[in-house]
This record gives sequence, C-alpha cells and structure tokens, in this order.
Amino acid sequence: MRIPCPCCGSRDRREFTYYGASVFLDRPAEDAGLEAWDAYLHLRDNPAGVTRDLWYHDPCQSWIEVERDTVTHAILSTAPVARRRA
Amino acid sequence: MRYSGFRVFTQGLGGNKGWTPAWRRPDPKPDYDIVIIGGGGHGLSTAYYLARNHGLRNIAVLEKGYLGGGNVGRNTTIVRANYFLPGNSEFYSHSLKLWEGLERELNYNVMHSQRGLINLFHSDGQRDAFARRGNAMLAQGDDAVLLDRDGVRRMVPYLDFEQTRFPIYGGLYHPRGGTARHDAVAWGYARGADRLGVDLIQNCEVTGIDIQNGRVTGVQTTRGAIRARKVAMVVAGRSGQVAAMAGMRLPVESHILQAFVTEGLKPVIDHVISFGMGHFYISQSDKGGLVFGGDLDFYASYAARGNLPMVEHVMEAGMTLMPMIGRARLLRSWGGIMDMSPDGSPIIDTTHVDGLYVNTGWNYGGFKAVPASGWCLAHLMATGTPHPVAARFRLDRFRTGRGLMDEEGTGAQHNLH
Amino acid sequence: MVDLIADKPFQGLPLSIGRASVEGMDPGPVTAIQPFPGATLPMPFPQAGQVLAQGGGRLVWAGRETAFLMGEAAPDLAGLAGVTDQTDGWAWARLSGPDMAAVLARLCPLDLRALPVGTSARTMLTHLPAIVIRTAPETLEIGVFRSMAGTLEHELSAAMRAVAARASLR
Amino acid sequence: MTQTHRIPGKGLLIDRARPVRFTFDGVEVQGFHGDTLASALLANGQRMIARSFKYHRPRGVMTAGSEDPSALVEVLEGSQQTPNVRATTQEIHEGLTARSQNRIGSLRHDLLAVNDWLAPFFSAGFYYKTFMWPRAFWERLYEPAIRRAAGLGSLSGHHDVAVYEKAWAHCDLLVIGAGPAGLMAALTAARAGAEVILADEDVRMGGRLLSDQPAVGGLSGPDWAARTVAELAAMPNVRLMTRTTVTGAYDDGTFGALERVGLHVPAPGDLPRECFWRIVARRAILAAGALERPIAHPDNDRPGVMLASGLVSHVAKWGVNPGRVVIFSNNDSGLATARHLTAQGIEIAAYVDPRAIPVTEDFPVYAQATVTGTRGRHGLRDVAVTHAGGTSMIPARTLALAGGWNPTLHLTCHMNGRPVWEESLAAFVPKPGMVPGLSVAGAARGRFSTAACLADGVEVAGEVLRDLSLRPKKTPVPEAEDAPYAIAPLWAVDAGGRAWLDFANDVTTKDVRLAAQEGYASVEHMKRYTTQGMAPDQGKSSNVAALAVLAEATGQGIPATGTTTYRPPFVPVSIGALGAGGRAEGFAPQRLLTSDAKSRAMGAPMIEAGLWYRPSYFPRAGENDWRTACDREVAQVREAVGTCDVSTLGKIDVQGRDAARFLDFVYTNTMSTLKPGRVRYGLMLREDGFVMDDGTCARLAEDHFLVTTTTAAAGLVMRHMDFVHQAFCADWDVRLISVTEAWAQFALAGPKSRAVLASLGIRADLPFMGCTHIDLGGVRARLFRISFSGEEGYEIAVPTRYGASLFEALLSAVHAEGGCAYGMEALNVLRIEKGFITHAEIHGRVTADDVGLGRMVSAKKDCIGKAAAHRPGLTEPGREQLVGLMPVNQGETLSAGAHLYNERDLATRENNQGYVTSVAPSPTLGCWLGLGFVKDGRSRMGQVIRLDDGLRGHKVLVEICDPVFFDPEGGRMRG
Repeated sequence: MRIPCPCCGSRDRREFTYYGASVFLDRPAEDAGLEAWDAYLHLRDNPAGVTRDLWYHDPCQSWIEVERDTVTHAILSTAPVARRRA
Repeated sequence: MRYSGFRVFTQGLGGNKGWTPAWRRPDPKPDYDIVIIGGGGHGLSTAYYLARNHGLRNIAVLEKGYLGGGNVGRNTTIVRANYFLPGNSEFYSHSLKLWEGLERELNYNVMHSQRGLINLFHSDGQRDAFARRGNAMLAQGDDAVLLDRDGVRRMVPYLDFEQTRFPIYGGLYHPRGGTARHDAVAWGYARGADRLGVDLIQNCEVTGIDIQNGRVTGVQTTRGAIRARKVAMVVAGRSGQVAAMAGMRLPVESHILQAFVTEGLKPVIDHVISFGMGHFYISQSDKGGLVFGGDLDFYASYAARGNLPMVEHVMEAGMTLMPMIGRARLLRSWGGIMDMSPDGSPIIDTTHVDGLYVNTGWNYGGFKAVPASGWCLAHLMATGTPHPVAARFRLDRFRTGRGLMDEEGTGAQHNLH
Repeated sequence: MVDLIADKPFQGLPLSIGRASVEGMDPGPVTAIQPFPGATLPMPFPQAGQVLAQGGGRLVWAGRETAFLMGEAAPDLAGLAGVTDQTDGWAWARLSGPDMAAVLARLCPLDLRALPVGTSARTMLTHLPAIVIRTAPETLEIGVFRSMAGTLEHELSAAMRAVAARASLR
Repeated sequence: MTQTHRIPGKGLLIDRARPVRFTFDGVEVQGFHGDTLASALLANGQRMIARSFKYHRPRGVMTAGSEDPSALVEVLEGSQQTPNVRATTQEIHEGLTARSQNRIGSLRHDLLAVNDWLAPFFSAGFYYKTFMWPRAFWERLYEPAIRRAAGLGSLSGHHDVAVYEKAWAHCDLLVIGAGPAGLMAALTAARAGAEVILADEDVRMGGRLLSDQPAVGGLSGPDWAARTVAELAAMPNVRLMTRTTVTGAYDDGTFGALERVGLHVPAPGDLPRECFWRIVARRAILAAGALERPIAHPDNDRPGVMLASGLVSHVAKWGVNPGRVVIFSNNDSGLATARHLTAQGIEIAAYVDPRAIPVTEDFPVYAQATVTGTRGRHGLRDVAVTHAGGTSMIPARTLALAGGWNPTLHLTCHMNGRPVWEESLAAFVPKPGMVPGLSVAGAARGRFSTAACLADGVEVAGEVLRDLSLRPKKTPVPEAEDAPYAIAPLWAVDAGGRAWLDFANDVTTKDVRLAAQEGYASVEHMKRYTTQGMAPDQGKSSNVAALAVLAEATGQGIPATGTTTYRPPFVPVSIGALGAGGRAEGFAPQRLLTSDAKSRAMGAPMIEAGLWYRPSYFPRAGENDWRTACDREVAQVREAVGTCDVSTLGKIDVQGRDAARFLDFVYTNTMSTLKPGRVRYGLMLREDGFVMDDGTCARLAEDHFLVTTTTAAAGLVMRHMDFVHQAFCADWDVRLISVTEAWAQFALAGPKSRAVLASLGIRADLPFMGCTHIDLGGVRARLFRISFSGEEGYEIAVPTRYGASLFEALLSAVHAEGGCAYGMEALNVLRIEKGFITHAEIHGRVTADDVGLGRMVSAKKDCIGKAAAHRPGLTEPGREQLVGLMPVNQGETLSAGAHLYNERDLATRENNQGYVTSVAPSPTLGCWLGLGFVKDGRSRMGQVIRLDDGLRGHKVLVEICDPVFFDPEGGRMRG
C-alpha cells in the first residue's frame, strides 16, 4: 500500500501510523454529554467501502486525512488535517 | 452417523461408500423461533448450545457463503485461557474447559492439543506484568508457571538466547494452552447442531432485519424473507454492516489480521510460543507447517488480505527469536477481518431492539472463544439473562466506563488491541 | 571548572566496500526553523524537498513546516518562527560511489528518482528515521538520530558488503 | 553414476566442459555446470527422488520448474540444512549434498510405505472421525505419531546465520516472465523509453522458447531469445532480473519478488543466499505463461511419470534422455510434443489421446484411448493403455502427461479477484482489472501459440505505454508458429484404483468424491477437508482438475463451483529472506547513551528501555549481585550524591505565543501560570480519560517551554501532541519539535549534589523546581532543579556531543564527594521510596484519581481526556487506588505481580482486592517496599492485607500505607 503524503508524495505504507476514523477531528465540547463522547470515542460507521481516516506520516510528522476504500484499499484522496484550522 | 475408529475401519473395508453427509442442506423454512445470522464458529456453537443446553429446535443458521468460511478458518489455531482482567478471565477459563471435552461432546476430532503455551518476557517490567497475569490465571483456577531463562531454555532450547536486543528473561507457561484444528471446530459444531435439528442454510445472505414496534420480527435474505422471534447477529468481519440494518452503530472497527503457514516440516516446535516484543506467535500444525502470526495490519479494512510491511515485520521477529526457522519457507499467508473493540474485549449482549442480540468485538480472541461464546449467547437468548461468565460483555460499557477490560492498556483506539 | 570535550557520533567510519563509501560528516551548526502561521521570514523558506542556499550554508527542508539551516549560525527569528538547535540531535554520514543507489535500495523504500540532486527527503532507513539530501548523482548525505548512529553504521556496512559481494556473480 | 541418460550434443544450459560433483543420499553423482539436481539425477538414471506426503509412495520429477509437486529434497548439512528444496530449481555446485526426505529407512525401503497399504483407512478426513478416546491419548500417543509421520523435510534446529537481503526497486513497468510475450512487452516498452524491470524465474530468459524451440523471426527460439535479451541488456532503462520469481501482488503497484542470489554458489561468503525485493511499479504486465496439468488416472504418480512440458524442457535444456516415452494427452500441444520429441530422436512408444484424431504419425497413435494404469514399483516400467481393442501393456521408461494448460494467473488473484472459466481452453483465464495496474499478456491470458504470445506482448505493452504517457515505437512482431490449440477436457480416468490429483498432498479423485459425498461440497470445504492444494506447490498442478472432479460429483459445473483463492506467495519464500536483517541486533534500532561506553567499561549490565540501553547497576569489586550494588548506590545517593544518565527521557521543545495555551490543553494541570525559569510536574491523559504519561514542563522563557516524557512514551507523546496541534489548533502560534537527541542529560541527586555542582563551577542558587541556562566551560548548558529520588536533585543538560565528557566529569566529582554513579535498579528503589510512579503504575488502565493525582485535573479548563474521565465508571467508588505496601514482618520480601487479598480470604478472582505493581528492597527503610493498587485503597490506610504470589509460592502480610514512604514532607528535595 502506498499513501500520497501531501508533503512528501507517494510513500510506502510502512512510513505511516494509522490512528482511526477521521471523526476524531470533530471533538465534542467538554460538556457535550456521555452520548456525544461515546459516539466520538467509540462508535464507528466502519463502512465496507469509502471511509475517511487519519494517518501520521512519521518521517515528516504530518497528520493526514485519507479518503480510501476499505474493500479495495484504493486511496482516493489525502489532505493535511491542519488545513481545517489553517 | 456416529464416528469412531471402528467405523473408519469398517468403512475402509467397504471402500468408504457408506459415509453420510456431515450435515443436511435444507431449504429455509418461512418461520423459525431463532435465526442466527452467521455460520462461523460462534454462530454454529450458539445454535448447537441453544439446542443442546436449552432444548430449542426450531433454529436456523444463515450463512452468506459456506459454513466456517470466516475467521474460524483463518486464524493461528491457538487455544488458551491466559487473560487477567475480570470478565475475560472467567469467560476464557470457561471456554477452555469446554474445549477440553469438545471432541467427545461433538463426536468430532477437532484435534485440541494441549501442548502448552509460553509467553516470553524480556525485561523485569514485563516479568512483573506476566506475574500479575499468571496469578490471575491461578486465582481463576487455571494453570500458570513462571519460568526463568533456564526454564525456558530447557523447554525450547532452539530460541536465540544469545541475542541481546530483546534478551529472553523468562516466560509465563500455560500448560493447558495449545492449539486445535480450526476448520474441524466449525465442522464439528455444524454437524452437532444439524444432528439436533438446526437448519444450516448456506449461500443465504441476510439483506435486512425486520423490526416492528421496537421488536425484531425476522430477516430478509437472498433466499426470501424468514420470520423469527429472536435474531442474533454473529458476523465477525461484517458486524458493522449487519448492525446498520437494525439502525445501530457499533463500537467496532474492522481490521485485517494476517496469518502465515510454512511448508510441511518434521516436528521441530512442540509448544505454542509467543514473543511479546515482536508480536510474534508460532506453533507447528500436526501436518508439519509452522503456523504463525503477528499484529494487525493496523488500518481499517474489509479486504481479507494483507500487505508486506506486516509480513516482513513478522518474519523479522521470527528471525530475532528463533533464527532456526530461516530456512523454512512461507507457503501461504491470508487475512481475517477482526472486529476490534475499544477495549479489546468482546460484546455479547441484547440491543435496543427486543429480540435482537449482538455478538461482536472478538479482536484477536475469537477462535479460542468459540465454545464459550456460543454457550453464553445461547444462555442469554434462551433465558433472557446474561450468563455469569459473560456478564461483563456489555455493549454500554464504553459509554459508562464501567467494567472496561483493556488487557493491553492502550485505550479507546480500536486497532491497538 | 569543567572542560568539556566534544566527541563524534560514528565509531567505525569511514568505510569503503566495493564501489561504495561512507564517511561521517560535520554539517556545521544545524538549526531547525519552524515559522509561525502567517509569519514572513527575512529569508525564503523551502518547499517540501527543497534545499536552498542560505548565506554560507543551506536551508534544507526537513519535515512538515520545518527546515534545517545547516552550516550557518542560527538567525534571530523571535516571534516569527520556532528556532531550535538541532546540531547535536543528528548524526550525519555521506554515502557515495557508483553503488550508492544499490546500497540505499537495501535500506530505504524511497524512490531515488523522486530525489533529484539538490533535494532532501524525510524517510526511513530500515527502522531508522532519517533525513536524506542528494548532493550529487552518486552522493547522499544521511542524517539519523544521533543515538542510532551505531545502528546506521551496522546497516550500511551490511548492505555495502552484500552489494559488493555480487561482483563475484558478474 | 555416469550420466548414462544424457543425449549426446543436447542441453542448452549445461557446460559439458565443467563437470560438477555432488552427492545424493550419500552417493557421489556427477553432472555438468548448469544442471539442476533434477536434471543431473535424471541424466544419471535416477528417477526416484522422494517419498510422497501421506502414503509414502515413490516419487520422481514431474516438471522443470518451481511448481514441481513431488521432487522435494533436503540439501546441505549442519546449520545450512535446507528442507523441501525443489530439485527442479536447485542448481548443482561443488560441495552440494542432497538427501531424499520424508522416509524412515532408505529411499527405496521406507518403513512408512506401510501407509500405502493402509490407504483405505486413511481416506480424506479420517482423522476427524477417530483418535478421540481415551482423552489423554491425543497428546501422548496419537498426535506425536501423526506429527512424526507428517511433514516433509527437517529443519536442523540450528540458528540460520546465513546472509539474506531485502531490497527495493522502482520502475515504470514491471514485466513478469521473460518468455515470448514478456520479452516482446519489455522490448516494446523499453524502446519507448519506459524504465523497465524484466523479472524471470529461470536462469536464462526465454521461457518456453528454450524448451519447445520454435522458429522465431527466422532464428531458433533460443537464438531469438538471446538476441532480444542482449538488446534489452544494452539499454540503460532496463533492468534484467533472472532467478527472480515475483511472489505476490500487493496494493498500489507493490510486488514481492524472490531472487535466488547465492543458492548456486559453493561458498557464498558475503553473497546473500536470497534477496527479497519489493518492486514498486507504476504498471505491470504478467507474462508468466501457463502451467501444464496432468491427467488423473490410476497409479499416475510413479517415478517416470512427468508432465510433457517438463519432459521437453529436460531434453532441450539439459539433454536428459527419457528412454521410451508414452504420451497421454487430450489436446494438440501433447501431439505437438510427440512430434517434436520424435524429431529429436526420442522414441515415442505410444501417443494416447481420448479424442478421435487421425492416426498418421511417425509413432504409434492410440486414438479414443486412455491410460488406465501403470506398473513399476520404484519407477515406471509399463503403461496400460485401454483402447477400442482392449488394454495393452506398453513398456516405457517415461510417461508424459499433457492434460492441457492453466494460465499462470495466480498473481491476478492476490487481491481476491476471481478468474473466469474459458470453455474453449478448458481453463480459467484472468479477468481484466483484477489487480489495478496489472495487465496480462500471452499464455497467462490464454494466448497459447508462440505467434500469439509475441503479438500479445507488443499489444499489451502498447496499452500500458499509453497509460504511462509514452509513445510506443514501432516494434514489428517476428514470425512464429501459430498452431491452434484444441482440447477435449479429460480430468480423470476411472478404471479402479487410486488416481492422483494432488501429487504433493496425496489427494486422489476418491478423496474429492468422498468430500462431496459427506457434504463438504463447496470448493473451499473440499480443499480443507481433503487438503488438496495446501501442499508446497499450492495445488498448481491439481486445483483445476480437483474442482472439475468436484463439479462432476456435485453436478454443479465448473464455473458454478469456482476456484479457491490464490494467496501469496506464488512460490514459497524462506523466512530468512522475508525476515532479512531481523536476526540478532537487527530487529530494532539500538539507541546508545553518550555514557554507554563508559558504563560498560565500569561493568554495568545494560538493560533495554524504549530501544535505549541503560545501565542496571555499577558493580564494584566484591559486589557479586545486583542487590549489593544497588543497596550501596541507594545509600550513597541518600548519604552523599549520585549521578545517573537520564537522557532517554523524551524532550519536546514547545515555542510560540500560544505555547502555554497549547500546553494547558494537553496537560491536565495548568502550565500557563508557570513562571519563566520554573518547572512543574505535569500529567497527560488520553482522550478516553486514562493517564497517558507524566513528566516535567519547564518554562525556559515566556514563549518557550521544554517538556519531558517518560522514556517509553516519548514517540507516542510527540505524535499525540502533533495530532492535538494539527487537528485542533493548527492556527495557533505554537511549534513543537523533539530535542531528545540533541541533549545529553544527567541527574545529580543527594545531599552533596550542590557540592558537586560547585566543583564543576556551577552556581547552584536555583530554587526547587527552577531551571536556568548555564555556561559549562564555554558550552551552553541547562540546569534544572528537579528530583526523582527525593533528595536535593539537579539535572544538567549539555549538547549531546559533550555527554560522554560530562559524564566523566560528573563521575570524578561525585566520587570526590563520596558518591557514585547509579543505575536503573537504584533509580527504581529511590523512586519507590518516594512513591513516584512509572509505567508500571500508569499502565493504561488508571485514571489520575486512581494514582492519587486527581487534584491535578484542573476544573478551570478543558483538556484532552477530561470529559471522558468524568464517565461514571471512572469516578465511582470501588476503583483500585494507588497505595504503598510494607511487610508486617520487616524481613519479608515482596514481589511485583502478586495479588492482594483480605487476610482470611482464599486466593480466588472473586476475592481479589488488588495487585502489586512495583517492589524494591529499601536500604533506607530497612525493608521491602511495594506500590500497588487496592480497591478503595486510600480509605484503607493501616489495614493489613495478604500479598499472595501463588505463581512463586509466596505469601506475605502487608500493611496498606501512603505510597510516599520516605520524607513525605519533601524537606530533603526542597533542601
């Protein structure tokens, strides 16, 4: 598997660390309640198909949101997570 | 037909013409008391124990492909009861006891081999953690022995005791741990359930779950609608999709775990050995292949196949621990799809829909759990109350934080368990 | 009063095997520069993979929003960028020779075609986090965490020996 | 042996001027340079090479490639012993020793041949039906007996210390297979300027052109191949890889390939045995040809029974004389083989074909006939041919089976793709797009004539070049034979007796039918029940026939029956090659402290921690165990001063106007109120509310912090902080960078630490938890006043290059004050005496409150993990809390990992009250001390509880106490 790092270009999967679904980017408010935090921390759509998840390119230290297919392993797009706040 | 050595002998004399099918191939009936979605190890054992322990007969197991086509046939065949947290501890202990009588229970030789399992440790800190585990195993009534370096060397002298990267300090030995022939477990339960009247329906994919007024009423399948009073989702690898049919999101992410087997070799590894630093575990099958595995590929996936980084990592770990296997050749690798839960422990529970049950989140632990998982889900479905040894396998434990069973201590990141 | 003496990260270099050589190198002071959002630096900042001349030294792209100023004293960029001395964080070696690419191919998943002369990349050398700078078609500067210098020596020499041994097959 | 079975003048690959001696089962054999073990043994008349897996039947050579199901041998001796080597691919060399395997006794007189007589009772899956009684007999009797009988070759049990290698290659186009299609594809692409890798399993490129030797472009097959290879070799954009088998197709154009580098070299030295390549290709063309399949007929497994293609290769490449040959074929390629061999002067005793074909050939033709049996105990003697006129026994030395061809499409299935059934070829062919970026050309997609393969190579390469945005140059297709391929499917001849499908695993047509009869009727069930296709050849010669027999038995038809899934690797790959570099120290980087050499010189045993090596203790003369040294080191620290290298702690530099705000977000406590020049202890949670790590945070300047992490969690915390920054506050003025490696840092602890500082010329007027820049003989350094020992303590950080020098200086200075260097053991004692936690306590399942640090979670702000930490299950009574444990009887030892029970309770899970995480013998307090977790522990101070370590047979009564055993007011460290 190869992932296009927005910084470094196409790199072998072994340079990356996986984190989980990109819902991690949508952090609830401190007082959002048990249900919201449960959904954020634990519950997953876990699609057999296109998903978005988070990867870290260890060499350049970029966190990346990757759009990909969990059935075919096709990578559809990648973007730095920092762009959401920049 | 009952199996025995005598029957093998007489059938052999008669050209093996008289063997009858191990299970029937029934068409689905329109109505069952209980429908189990998923004809893997857990689904088949659930059906078996519903019939065997609770006298229920009007049961169907619906399998989208062939019986035992999922993880029960894609694992490294290890059977053990060496968990240390309450919940897991009693459950896997119960499961191991069921394993110990399984051949005679099912009249099917699943080749359960209690050859002993050694978990190696490589530092004082790891020894302390394994000591805690071993004491938990003893407190549960199971067996555990703490070996020092020489004790390990006496049992498995071929390890590389000279390597200094992660030197072997000792091991936690679990004599009753071992292996079993994985396919045979599915087939044995299938045959056993079939003999008790359960309908095993292959090539029958569930496409919808019928719910009326908060109560399950049946399922839609590729072979027509089937009514049922109770439905259980026992579909590791597809749990998210099936649960979605009932409007549920599960605390589960699906991941690939690869496993490997070498060409056949004369006996050389007599135990199950686990190398914690390298996430490598190995045993030798009765046919002679070295069967081994490592970590997840670590990304969410439904493709039952892996990639090279983990393949290489596992082989490098093997060469670190036991370089005598360098000239064994990897024959085949395959991947199973794991339901990874946020604490690495399973879920056997009711759901928000009356009559709908869920069995998921087995992480790495599914194969050894097959007997007890079926036993406990059958108990829950038949009696309405959780079986005592699975009482902690609650779906809501993540929301409340009560009774988490995080054996790895890595927290709510699905792939780290 | 204490009189501190500097030591070198590599013990076994230089090393020359077959058609590849590796030597330890001193790139001079190395300063990590990480501009703050929206800051305008009094110097150009390299894009990913770029190596720019900067004064008497080089400004080498070294990761996300990070450049290493090498061979030139640290500038005062107060309020504009995070500035950190990395001179001692890394051990630098220079790998060169006609078999440079063959040796690198034993260690590193990087496609050298994506690393033309005058560019840098962050990558892995076996299990070592690394920064590589291609300074000539057959020359590569390799930086690894200083504590791992011994492992780099070990990995490089093993790869160089295996590559050189293939000469016997020709 | 004397090479009695060699055809004069023949043998493309052998050099008759270079004889090579080797041994087989202890007997010296002579072959020629270029021979394989198989060809050399056949040339010496040795047909029997192996015993089969289950029935221990005599077996010989069937093919000339890696797919051979039968000819597996053990080679070399001692730690070099290698089992299950294909005699068909192992090139001979001086000093090579080979042995037959899977036998008890000699190859000819194998005691386990009795299994063959017991075959009726060893039907498919028989073992599932018996060996169940009595229970204890499985591990003691049945299983050991089965294991001894099963398996093939043996590992030596010695460490494999040979050289293996892994490498990467990158290209525009990978062409897999250098037969006519692959050569033309590579040529077309290379001429267009693509960077091409052409990989081929064999020693010489050319594929079937070398064996069948058809005329190509006016040259002989081998000559045309040689000329084409020469042209490719001269091009700078082409890399030719022989002896290289592409083993697997993985995601995004990554392929695994195994190169046999030094297996044919007598003394390889530094030369790797094998190299495992990861080839990354923008596009790939599979041109791996096709594999011939046998026909199942009674006793079709004797030595001397070969595949027709294997026979032709042995004749052409190695000049093996097969003697009288019977060919049994159901297709035109078998007939062509008969003609070809006749033209080579080989005697065809009979050509047998079930089809109604004309009988006008230069050899006896039996049309509408089948082979129904063979004779010859250790090698083929006669072939029974049943035809319209009855059954004839035809004496023959070789029986060549030609059951048709299966395209070598395995790689196309490695991503779970399923091939499609092509009726006209009676074979599966790949569907386009089964592996993204992988095209298939030539026989691998069912183009079986030489002309079709050549043309297909050009055509497919042209398509690929367009994808690569390259313009194909005109590459004319050379002239070659274009014979049609007609086949009448014939999978099995039913004539009583056992007919082998899977020669490697001894699976016969009866086994497959029995599986169907017993309900194991899906192809996957059949495979798993009979073990067909699970042997070293992965069913290459048997899969299609087996499923055809299954389809017949179930009445389902072949397309509906489908195939099993082909999994990587295409050929088995040694663990040594895939795990190259992993042996000994290579598994993970070694991180060495600047004090490493000195510590080792002082005799310190080193222990691994987060890839670092740290000294365990520093033994002095007469100190024979860790305990003596440790007690002394602790005492010296408490009474005088000690120094310890703490550089392994992670250090992260945090800068920017928003640095404090950022740290408030990642730490539970507040860092923004810290004053410059001061240090604060900090706690980080995971987002799920449990403790992630702890450490110190020093404010070096208003906008500049330095945080430390534990050794083990350094990488994790850096990644976590990067995530928090990039995901939630990328727009803040904050920058993070690891400086772990940039600084060597040493702790100085003890009442005389200030005196040591003074002797180094450092003014120690720093308050407790203060930090400052200092000048150390012209070197810019940092001084922190922090303590992990409970003593007055400092940490001095210098640029790493000065670490070794500073350690020496510190050693001299502490020795002068009656102090010492201390290691991890003493460090552990000191911190336990003070109740400081490490990852033994913060093991991932504890909250801040559990470890007594609940007050460190600020109520005034949000932070990572705060919300989830408020879940009811994390805050309710009944949780296990950190406590100290002291033995009631002072002299007794404690053990970590022990469990805790109320004094009179049995040691059962239900009664468990907690467990012990860390213990240490405290010379300061004169007894063992423990840290552990006890249910509601903080409310149970003073209670006596039983420490129960059943694992080590150890029980001690302990008192629950405050975890801070020593100087609880902290007067010593505040000075």
